[in-house]
Amino acid sequence: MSPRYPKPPEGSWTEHFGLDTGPVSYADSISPSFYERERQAIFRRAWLNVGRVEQLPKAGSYFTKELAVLNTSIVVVRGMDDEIRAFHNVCRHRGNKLVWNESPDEETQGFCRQFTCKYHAWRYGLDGSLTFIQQEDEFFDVDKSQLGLVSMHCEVWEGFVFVCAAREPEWSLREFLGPMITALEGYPFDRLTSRFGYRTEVRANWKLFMDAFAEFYHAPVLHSKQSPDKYAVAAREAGYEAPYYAVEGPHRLVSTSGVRFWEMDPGSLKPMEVMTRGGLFGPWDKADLGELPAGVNPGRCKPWGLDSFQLFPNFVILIWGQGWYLTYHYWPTSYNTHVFEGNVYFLPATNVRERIAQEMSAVTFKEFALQDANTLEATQLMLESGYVEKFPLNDQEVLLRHLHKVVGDWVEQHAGVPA
Amino acid sequence: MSPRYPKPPEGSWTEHFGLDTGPVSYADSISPSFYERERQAIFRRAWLNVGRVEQLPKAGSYFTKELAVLNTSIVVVRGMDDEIRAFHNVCRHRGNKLVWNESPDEETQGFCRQFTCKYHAWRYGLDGSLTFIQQEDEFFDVDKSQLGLVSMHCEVWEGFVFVCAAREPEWSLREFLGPMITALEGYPFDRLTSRFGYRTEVRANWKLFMDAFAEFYHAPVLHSKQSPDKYAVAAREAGYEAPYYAVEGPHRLVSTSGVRFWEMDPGSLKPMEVMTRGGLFGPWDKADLGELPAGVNPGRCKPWGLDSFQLFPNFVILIWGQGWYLTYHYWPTSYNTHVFEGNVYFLPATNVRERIAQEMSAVTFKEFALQDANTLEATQLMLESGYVEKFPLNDQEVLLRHLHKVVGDWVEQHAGVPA
Amino acid sequence: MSALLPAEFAEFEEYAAHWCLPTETERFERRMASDMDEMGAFYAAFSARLDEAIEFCDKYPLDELPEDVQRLLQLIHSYVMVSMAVEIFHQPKVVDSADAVLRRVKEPRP
Amino acid sequence: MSALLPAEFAEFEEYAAHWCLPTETERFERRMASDMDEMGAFYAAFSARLDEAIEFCDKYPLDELPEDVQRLLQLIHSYVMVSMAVEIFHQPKVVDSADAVLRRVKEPRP
Repeated sequence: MSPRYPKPPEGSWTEHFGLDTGPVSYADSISPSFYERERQAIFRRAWLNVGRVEQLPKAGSYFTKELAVLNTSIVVVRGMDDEIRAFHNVCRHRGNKLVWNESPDEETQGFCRQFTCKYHAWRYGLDGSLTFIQQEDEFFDVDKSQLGLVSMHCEVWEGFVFVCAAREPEWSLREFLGPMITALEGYPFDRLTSRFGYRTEVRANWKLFMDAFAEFYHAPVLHSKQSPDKYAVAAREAGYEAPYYAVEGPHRLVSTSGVRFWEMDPGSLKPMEVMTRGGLFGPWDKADLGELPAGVNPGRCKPWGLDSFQLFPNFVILIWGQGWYLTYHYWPTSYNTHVFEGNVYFLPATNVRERIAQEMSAVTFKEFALQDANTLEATQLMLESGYVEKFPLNDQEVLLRHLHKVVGDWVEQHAGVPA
Repeated sequence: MSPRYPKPPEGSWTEHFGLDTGPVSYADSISPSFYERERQAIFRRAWLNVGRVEQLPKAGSYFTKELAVLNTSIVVVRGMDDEIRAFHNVCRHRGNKLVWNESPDEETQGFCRQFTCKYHAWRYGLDGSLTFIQQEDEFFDVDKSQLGLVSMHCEVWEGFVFVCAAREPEWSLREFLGPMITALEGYPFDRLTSRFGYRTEVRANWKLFMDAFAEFYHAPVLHSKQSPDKYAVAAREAGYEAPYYAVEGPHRLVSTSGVRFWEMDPGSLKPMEVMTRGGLFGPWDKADLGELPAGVNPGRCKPWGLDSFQLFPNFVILIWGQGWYLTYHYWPTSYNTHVFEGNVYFLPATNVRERIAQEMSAVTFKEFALQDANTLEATQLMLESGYVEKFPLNDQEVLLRHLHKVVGDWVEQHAGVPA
Repeated sequence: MSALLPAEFAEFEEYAAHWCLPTETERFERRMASDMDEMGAFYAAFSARLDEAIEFCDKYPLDELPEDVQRLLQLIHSYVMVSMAVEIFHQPKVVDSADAVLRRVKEPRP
Repeated sequence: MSALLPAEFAEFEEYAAHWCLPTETERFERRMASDMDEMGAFYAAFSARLDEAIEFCDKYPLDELPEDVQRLLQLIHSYVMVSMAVEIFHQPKVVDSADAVLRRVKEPRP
C-alpha cells in the first residue's frame, strides 16, 4: 500500500468542514417546487458567470445568453466607453426579443453600433438608451428616457463577466467570491485565450452533473479504458484519494496530486499520447506561465495535478498544473434538465506541434466528459422513482455533500423573504 | 414628407375610440388562471367560426373540429334536410370519441350516411339521433330517444359556419356580429372558393399572434426584403399609417391604402412578380366581383388596399382590393400555445396563367407569415419573465389595445357569474 | 427513362425528376433541402421559357391537363417556390423566419 | 482530381478526400459514421509519417499555412480523432458514453 494522504485532525475532511456524515437525500434534485425555490433563493441572488471579456473584443461587441433559470435572455455588450453592460434582451415596445440571429432561442454574438428591433425598428444605444422610435408622433406621452433597455447588474473579475439578477445585489462581486477565489487574482487567464468550447443539453438536475465532476473517486473505474494501467493500480492503492480539500462560504475546492504518467514506463502509454505529447492531463510540455498567485495549489501539493474551484452556484474553474485551465457551467433549464458548457483554455499555439498537443488534450477531455455524462439521465429517473431515499457518501465525496448542504441552506434561509 | 392621413377630431384613433393611451400590460397573455377565465367568459359565450359551407358540399358531408379551448371536439355535418348541425363528437355509450380517422387527435372530414362508433358500433343519424345500440337487450331501461348526440348551437352567416357553446346563446349570430360585420352581406364569399389552407402550432398566447397581424407598423421593417424599396420608402415617409380604423362592440377594423406597386418603376419589382403578375398584394389582374356591399372599404379610402375585419374573439376576415380574401383563426390550446389557421380564397382559376398568379400570391403570403410568427415564442418567454411589465402602444396599434381591452372587459364582467 | 415533360420542354427533363412535385409541402421541403447553386441553375434555365410554358399549358382546359402537362405545371409551381429563395432571400430559408412553420393543408388541384 | 495535400504526402490523397475536415464536429461525425476497418487502415498508414507531417507543417507560421498544408493539418486532426477509436475504444463510439452528446461549438483555427 502506498502511504495515504493525511487527513485533517478530525479524522475526515467531512468532519473537518463540520458536515454531517450520514446518508444524503437527493430530494433537492427531483422536485419542481424545490427548483422554483432554488431559482428565487440562489440564482436570482448569486453572481453568475456568463462569459469572458475576450468574447467582447472591442466597443460594440456583444453576445446573448439564454438564462432559463432566470426566465430571461440577456445581451452583454461592450459600450463605446469600453464598459461592459448586461441588459434584458427585450424590446420595450412590445416585448419582442431584441437581439437574435437565425433562431430566437439560440444564443448569438456579433458586433454593432446600436441594437435595432426586427419588428418595428426601435433602436437602442450600446448603453441601453432608447435612441429612436419609429413614427414617434403616433405614441402618447412617450418618454424615451424611461424606455431604455432594462439592465442587469454586471461586474467583471479577472476577465470573467458576472451578472446578478437581484434588484440590489447583497454583495459586490469580490465580496461574493471571497478570499479563496480572489486569491487566484494574477493567474494569467488573459493569456490563455485559445479556447475549445463544448455544449450539450443534459436531462438531469444541474447538481447531479456538478456532483459527477466534483470527485475523482470514479475516475479510475469509469475511465479505466483511458487511464494507464499503472495509474489505475496506483490510484486504487492510494484509495483514489485527493490530497487537499477546502471550503469557504458557498464555494469549494479539491486539489489532486499530479501523476506524471508520461514518466511511467512506456507500456502505460497510448501511442498517440507519445506521438502528440498530449492527453488526459493536457499537453506534456508545461506552459510557462511565470509565477502563479498564492491561491493556486493552496494545499501546496507536490507533485500537484490540478485545482478544481467550484464557484457557487454553477461555475467551476479547473486549473491544471500543466499550465492550462477548464471551466464548466451548469445552466438549469428545469428541475430535471440543464445545459452544460465546458471550455478548455490554452496559451495560443505558436506552431502545429503545440496545436496538435492541444487538440489531443481537448479531444481526450471530450471523451472523458461523454462518459461522465452517460448515466445522468438514468440516475435522474431512478432518483425520481423514489424507491430509495438516502444514499451514502464517502470522504472523497465531501464536496458533493457541501454543494447540496449549501443549496439547502440558501433555500431555507430565503424562505419567507418576499420576492 | 407625404401628407399624413387625417386623424379624427380627438387627435388620435385611440382617443376617438375612448381608449386609454397609457402603456399596456400583457398580463392577460402569460397567466394560466387568466386563460381559464377567458375560456369561461369569452369562448364559451361568443359565436366561433369553425369553417365554411363549401366544406360540406352535400347531405352527409361532415368535418370535425378540435376545440381545446372548449375542452371538446365537435362534428359539423350537413343533414339529409340540408341543415347544418354541430354535435359534441362523443359517443353516448362510454364517452369514446365518435368520428375520427387515422389519429383521434387529428381533425378529419368526409361523407357518410350515419356515424358509427368504432368501439361498440353504436350508430347515430346525421341529425344526431341514436339509431342503433349493439345488443340493446343487454342494457337496462335504455331509452334511445334520450341518448342522441349532444348538440351545440350552430348558425350560418354568409356561408361561414359558427357555433356557440353557451347553453342558451345571449345573442343570435347576426346580433353578435353587429352592423359593421353584417354590412359585408353580399360580398361574393360563395364565389371565392379556390382555397389555399395553412395551419401551424404556435407556442405563444393566441392574442399575441392576433396582435402581430393587427397592425401594419411592422411591415416595412420586418418584411423589408420582400417589400419593394420604393414601397418601403413611401411607407416610411407616410409614417406607415393606415388611413382608417373602426371599432364596434367587440369587433374592429383597419383599412389600408392601396399602393399599386406594380405601377411603380420596374426597379421596385422582383422578376417573378412581373412574370407571374402576382405577389404580395395578390394577383395583379383584379378579379371582377361586381359591385361590392357598403360594408367593404367603409372609410372610402382611395386608393384602397384592404380591410382587416377582426371578429371577436379569434377570427379575422381580410378583404383585398384586388378581389380575394384571407381568413385567420387563432385557436387557444393553453395559456401559451395556440393553433393558427390561415386560408387564402380566390375565384377558381380558369387557366394556368391565373393559377400561377394565385400560387405566387399564396406562396408570398406564407413567406410573410413565417416572419410574423418567427419570434412569438421568444416574445412569450420574455413577457413571462416579467422583468418589464408595461409596454407603450402607438396610435397605429390601436386595434391591439382594443382587443386586450375587450378581453379584459368580458372577463371582468363575467366574474362571479356561475358557470 | 421515359420523358416526364412534353417534348417541347425536353431540355428541362433533368430538373423534372427533381422538381415535379404535386404539393406545396413537397416543393417547400425540396427547397429547404437544396443548395443555392442547384436552385440558381434551375431558376436561370427556366426563366427564359416560363412564359412559353404557361402558354403551352393554357392550350388545355385547366381541369383536363394531360399528365405531362400537369408535370410541366408542377415544374412552374416549383419555379415559383424557388424564385423566393433566389430573388428575395438568397438562401433557401425565409430570412428571419427562425423555426416558424406553416403547413399548407389544402390547395386547389392541379 | 487535383491534389489536396502537399506532393510530399501524395500517398495519403485517398484519405484526404474523406478526412480533411475543418471542424471537430465534422471529424467526430465522420468517425461515428466510419467502420473500424476503414479507420484502422488510415491509422496504420498515417502513423509512420505523423511526426514528419507535423514537422512539415511547422515550416510555416501557424496562421499562414498554405491551403494544402492546412488540409494536411486537418488530416492530422482527424488522425487524433481516429486514434481514440483505434487505440482506446476499439469501436467508433466512446465506451460507456450511452447517448451522451457534447458538441464543440468553438475552436481555434486552423
